[in-house]
Amino acid sequence: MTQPLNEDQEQFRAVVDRFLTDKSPTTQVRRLMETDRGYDAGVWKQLSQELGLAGTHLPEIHGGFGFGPVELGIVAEQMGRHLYCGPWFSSSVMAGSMLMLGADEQGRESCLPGIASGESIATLVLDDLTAPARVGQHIHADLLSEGATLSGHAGIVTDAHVADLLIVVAGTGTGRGLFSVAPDTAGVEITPLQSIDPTRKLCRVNFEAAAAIPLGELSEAAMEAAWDYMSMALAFELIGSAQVLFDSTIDYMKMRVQFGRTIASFQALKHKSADLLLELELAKATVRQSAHELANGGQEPWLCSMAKAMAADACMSVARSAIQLRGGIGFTWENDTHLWFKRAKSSEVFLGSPYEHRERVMQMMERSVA
Amino acid sequence: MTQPLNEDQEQFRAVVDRFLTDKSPTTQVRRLMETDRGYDAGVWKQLSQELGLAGTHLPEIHGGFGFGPVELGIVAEQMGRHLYCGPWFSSSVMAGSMLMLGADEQGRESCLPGIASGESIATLVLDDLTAPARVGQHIHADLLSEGATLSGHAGIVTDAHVADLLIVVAGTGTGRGLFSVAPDTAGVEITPLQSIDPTRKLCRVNFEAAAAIPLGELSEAAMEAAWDYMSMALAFELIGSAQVLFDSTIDYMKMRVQFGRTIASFQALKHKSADLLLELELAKATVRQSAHELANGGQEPWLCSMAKAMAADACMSVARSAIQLRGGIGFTWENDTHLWFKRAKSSEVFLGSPYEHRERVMQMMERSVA
Amino acid sequence: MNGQEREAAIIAEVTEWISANWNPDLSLQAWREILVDGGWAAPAWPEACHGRGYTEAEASVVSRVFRQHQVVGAASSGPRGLAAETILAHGSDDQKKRYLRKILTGEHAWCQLFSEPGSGSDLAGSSTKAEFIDGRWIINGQKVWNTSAHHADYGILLARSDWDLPKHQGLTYFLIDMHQPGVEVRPLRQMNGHASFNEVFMTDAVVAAEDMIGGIGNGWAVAATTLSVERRGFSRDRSVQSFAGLSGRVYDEYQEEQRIANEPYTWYPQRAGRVDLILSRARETGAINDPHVRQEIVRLLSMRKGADLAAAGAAAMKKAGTNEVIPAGSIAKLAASEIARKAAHVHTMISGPEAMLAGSDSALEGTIAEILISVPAISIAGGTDEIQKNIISERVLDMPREPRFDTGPFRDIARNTADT
Amino acid sequence: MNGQEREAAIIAEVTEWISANWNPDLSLQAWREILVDGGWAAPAWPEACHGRGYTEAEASVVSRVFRQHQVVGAASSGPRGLAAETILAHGSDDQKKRYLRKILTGEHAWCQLFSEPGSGSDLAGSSTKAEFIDGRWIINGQKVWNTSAHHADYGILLARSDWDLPKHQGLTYFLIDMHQPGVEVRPLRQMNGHASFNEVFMTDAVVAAEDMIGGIGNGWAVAATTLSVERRGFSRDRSVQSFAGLSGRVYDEYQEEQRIANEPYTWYPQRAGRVDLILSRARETGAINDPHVRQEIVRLLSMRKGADLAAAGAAAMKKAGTNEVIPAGSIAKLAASEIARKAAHVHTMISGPEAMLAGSDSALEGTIAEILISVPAISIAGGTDEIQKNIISERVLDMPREPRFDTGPFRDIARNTADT
Repeated sequence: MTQPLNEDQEQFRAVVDRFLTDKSPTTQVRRLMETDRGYDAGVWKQLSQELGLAGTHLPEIHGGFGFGPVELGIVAEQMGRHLYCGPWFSSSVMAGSMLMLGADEQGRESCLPGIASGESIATLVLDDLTAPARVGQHIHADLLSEGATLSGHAGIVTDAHVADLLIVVAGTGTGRGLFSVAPDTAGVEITPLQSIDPTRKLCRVNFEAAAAIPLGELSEAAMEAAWDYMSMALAFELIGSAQVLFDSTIDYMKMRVQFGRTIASFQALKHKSADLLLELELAKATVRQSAHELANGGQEPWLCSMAKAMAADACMSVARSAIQLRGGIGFTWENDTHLWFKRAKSSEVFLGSPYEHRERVMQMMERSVA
Repeated sequence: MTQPLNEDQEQFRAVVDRFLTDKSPTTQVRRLMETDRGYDAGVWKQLSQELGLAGTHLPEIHGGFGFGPVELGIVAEQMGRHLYCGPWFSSSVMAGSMLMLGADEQGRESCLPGIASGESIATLVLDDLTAPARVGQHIHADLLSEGATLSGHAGIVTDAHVADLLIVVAGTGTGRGLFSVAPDTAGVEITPLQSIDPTRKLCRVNFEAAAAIPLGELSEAAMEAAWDYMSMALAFELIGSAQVLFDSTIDYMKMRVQFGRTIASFQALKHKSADLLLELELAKATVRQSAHELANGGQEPWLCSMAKAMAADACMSVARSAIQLRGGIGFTWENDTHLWFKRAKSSEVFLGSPYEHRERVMQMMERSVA
Repeated sequence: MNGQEREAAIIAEVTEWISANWNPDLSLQAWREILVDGGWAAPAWPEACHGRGYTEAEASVVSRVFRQHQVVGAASSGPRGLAAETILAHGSDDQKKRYLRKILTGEHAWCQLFSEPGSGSDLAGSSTKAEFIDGRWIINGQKVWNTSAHHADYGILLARSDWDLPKHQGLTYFLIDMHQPGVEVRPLRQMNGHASFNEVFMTDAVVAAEDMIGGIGNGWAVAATTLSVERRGFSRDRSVQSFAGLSGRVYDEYQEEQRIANEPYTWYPQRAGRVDLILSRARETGAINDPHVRQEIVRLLSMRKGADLAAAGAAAMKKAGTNEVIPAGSIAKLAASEIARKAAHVHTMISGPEAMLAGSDSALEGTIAEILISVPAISIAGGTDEIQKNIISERVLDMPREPRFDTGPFRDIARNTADT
Repeated sequence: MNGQEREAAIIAEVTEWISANWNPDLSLQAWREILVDGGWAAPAWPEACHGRGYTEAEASVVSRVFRQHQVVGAASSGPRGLAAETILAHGSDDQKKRYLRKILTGEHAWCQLFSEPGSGSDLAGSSTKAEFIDGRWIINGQKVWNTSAHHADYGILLARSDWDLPKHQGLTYFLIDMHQPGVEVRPLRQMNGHASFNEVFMTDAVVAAEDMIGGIGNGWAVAATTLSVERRGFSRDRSVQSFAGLSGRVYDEYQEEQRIANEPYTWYPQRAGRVDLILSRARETGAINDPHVRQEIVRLLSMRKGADLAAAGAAAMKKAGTNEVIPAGSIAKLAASEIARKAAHVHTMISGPEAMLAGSDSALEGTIAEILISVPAISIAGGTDEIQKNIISERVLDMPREPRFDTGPFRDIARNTADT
């Protein structure tokens, strides 16, 4: 059963909300999304060092806060709410979770403290963004007596252009391994790409016999667990975005007058709003529960995938309606709605489309019966 | 481009409509659906002998009218409109089309005249009702020096309990063949089944080395063509049903008062009605065009399957709303809405669900490119 | 006494009383007379009305002890609970005295006479006539959707006593004796073949002056109590203790009472779509291997899971004392409609042509067929989806109410002429 | 003369005229002066207004001959056609004389100044002020969604001349000179990065008394003409002859004219969802082998096919003289919205993570990305889906109109205060 936040968690949420309200208003989002780097180093420093958000869920022994998925979700929800521009998701959620769950002791010790403190910005290089089982087919590792070299490419990697550290999943012939690579290593090529959502920067990453440090073999279980963490956090981002869009749209309808009455008084729009509320509430409940499931290792391991699929669908429904119900103004650049719409559209397919995640749910359900 | 009906066709439509308005009011439908046989022999005689509807699309040399798919569609649409209870679809559309398209000369000559005149009631025994490619795997024919024997079963056969003639598709080891069997032959067992739609009677048919007359090998092309004919006619039935439900629902809403105003004045119901109209109009246009496609052998052979899928979806949408928009009264036995709802539900999966037909469309499109 | 001590005291007292009084070989009626006399039939009711003035929490402790000892409780099935709570809230001392005890003992069954053919979503549009003539009320009109009316001894009735006042002000609430010549109950068959409801025709039916409740013209306020009790019931667990396999006259008679009470509801699981059967059916037919069907199944299971979690979340929030802004009932009801519709669609897809069959010739002995022709009810009964969406948009989202066309004297308001 | 003879006569006459006059080496302007003088620029217009009073059918014969001989016709791009038809229907002789010729020759470009930030769906709610002071109209207010306003010489303007009359009665229609200090045109960027529209700010802008059209307070009737011309245009083919590869000054200048005119519309194919690309994209990515994607593709193609056939059917019915009860435009527009949304969904599914990319880094040089962020426009521009559903339910299905809250003096009607 979904728990309401306890007092500490509520306070934590409020702190993050206040911080981002202050540091990530849409004026700032609009400024940063037009830049190449895409984030503000000062805000990143405050966020990671003053608030410790880069290490929310990372182990205390590696410099993190040692919080669990619930608190990670709290942060992610606010990130989606305020459309934070910066490497938080890439570094803390993706690279951080993968290291925490998949790296060997030495790998965790060498990489996580920097990530947790925010001093080192990392990103996770996955050569497939659709499903965990497909990762590791386009980047291959040659293991040497000491170290390894990586060859291959990843078509879409978030924030690689500002990363101090690339965490890479690569095929090893016998399985998959986790590796770290410094971006300035010979044989590493990072090419910024244009993205549909300018608040999340994307790159292509090529390796040509690039020297890498092995961080251990990556078990299927660890890969799946990391995918759950990332999916869950992305689902929280999505419901954060969806909620702010939903609320602002209802507010707009109550203010906007046509034909001598507020458009909120038109029954067709009232019913549409009720439909959206329903879809959003069901998604929110599932997303919140997925964090508890992940924290407690419950009976429904598929909840993270279910949550990502529902959150993406709900957020896209709300985003589409947020434009439609505003009419022409909602389609303008000047209006902020499109910022969230684009984040939603991009997040819909990032780390597995709803379709991929539903298929994953089914597979997990079948395994649990077998 | 869809043609409006010409004067002759319009007149034909009006004749059929008048006849069924007179002979198949819902009082009659309700009476017949409670009987075991399920139809009125006198009306069947008039329908087939006075109006010639049992042979609308069957060749003149075999006693039919020699009309094409467009006129067949006109009849079928009225059948769906008036929920005609009787073996018309089984005998004329299913057995008739299959014989016309798939039987050898002798088979056509021996079977079609009786079907076209309505003196002989036939039905088509298919051992699979999902897709033409799957038919013929559960009934097997052993070809003898003279004649053949059939063994196996068909789980659902319409109107077999009142048939004078069973037309059967059976596997022959090397392919498929068409056969005729008299229902009283030794080794034939016909078991009436309860159906969700009591206006369309269903049976199970078992063969145990039952003597059969071979009517020729059945080519894949003939099987596919017959499926197109049947699907198209069923699609016309469905839009006939959908239209009568749609119109009666709009009328009801204009009359029904709640909160001091007709419920037709509530914007949410107006918009819902517009949505339904759109879905229905698109389905109708496609169904009508599918008859022309079938008549003229055009460039879009998939239109019959597209039409069946769209008509079934549209009819179910309208039927669901026809109940919902009437409120409680729409769920009562006394109200006629459920009669069409059940026909729609049954027709949705009869001769291929929308899902099967969409897959068939895709396969046909792929073949047309290759 | 703190909470724990209080609970222990209650447990001790009720346990002692049970061991002194419980006898499964009595008749059900006789046992319940003892139960009422002992004050344990409805501990949350006031002491003046057979109760003990317990809080809901305290009363639930009593229920728990009863269950532990497998002791049969007061009669509670059907609309009698609605009648009891309404009488408790609005009834005169005389009415409480005359009706409440026999509700608890099960001697009297009740039915609810609110909906009319001409006023469904718009309950306050009732046009059943109540005229005060020669010191008694004469009732004329027709009611509909009256579950268990054919078993009922009394009905709670909403009727119009004044046609010149505005709609909500001209209604009066009555307790009506169902066993009289002016009241005719006819079963109303549904499209799925069941007849869970009745129509009730009242022709010069009589209600004594002392059976009006809440005052003339105050019917809508009284009905609001009944409706809120009904709504609370929607989210409650319908399951009652079956005492299956236990012997004793009380148990036997209780089970017969339950059987009759549950008769109208046998198809209710089907109208909700039977999501519980989806996976096993898909395995059975092999449809589970189809990638498209898999998508549809997970969509359905996701909605179901989300709705369960949202309901549990709302309950937890309420418990935690957070201000509840969501009318959980309306959202749960709307979700239930969508889930049921989706489930019917997925069941159809899974069954294929077999979905044409019904009854014993079809899958699961007709259960699947019954789903397909019962699901349309869920989005209508107990308030249509459209009404729920009005409630959600107006009460949760605070969007403007619909403009009103039914102000002024009821006589002048547009309404249904025939039984449209 | 029967129809065929009449057609042959027209063909002969126009062919002869072309061979005597057509010269691709003239300037575009010079050629069109000849064209107008010859009476062939707009043969369907009245003889008094540069035309020949031809029927639409006759005029289309002329067009055909022009196309056959690859002769450039009168200027027709952008909103100038709306202006011309409106002036023809409501203008004074003087207005026709001053404006129509230069519309045909292309010397003057026009724009439409109807929508306002505060009145979008509700065009008649215009609150741009028109005051008659010292013999001229002084205009103050803001317009929006003004395609090509930055190239326009004149605008057709709807403004409020009387605030004490009911909404539709206080409007007046004007022809306004865009080249004056009181008119400021600002490009309005859309979420897809294009700037197809403008905002137009009028601050004490001046309209001469003789540039009011249709009379004071008659603006809504005049605007209705403009809107019906616009609606007819929606179902018309946008494609114009390109004369690509032909040499000659007229051709060169014509192509430049077209380039500028089409600039705002480059993304229009994308906002419609590009159903034409679906199958090839699905083959490219291999998604076509996925059973679930196949279903979604066929659903989409079915909607597209149904909409095309329904439109063709409506046209055929009209031609056959059947009473057309269906406002084919509204249904086609609503279908277009659903198709575009569905197409965006299917394109997303086909592209997978690649849908995160844009511009030259993405599929088809950014076309797919442009679809995804342009589709939201189609269900808004030219009348929202919601407005179309009102039209369909009220005009086709004859359901009651919405209750009105905007009667009485305009001054007293609730309206948007800021630019909400």
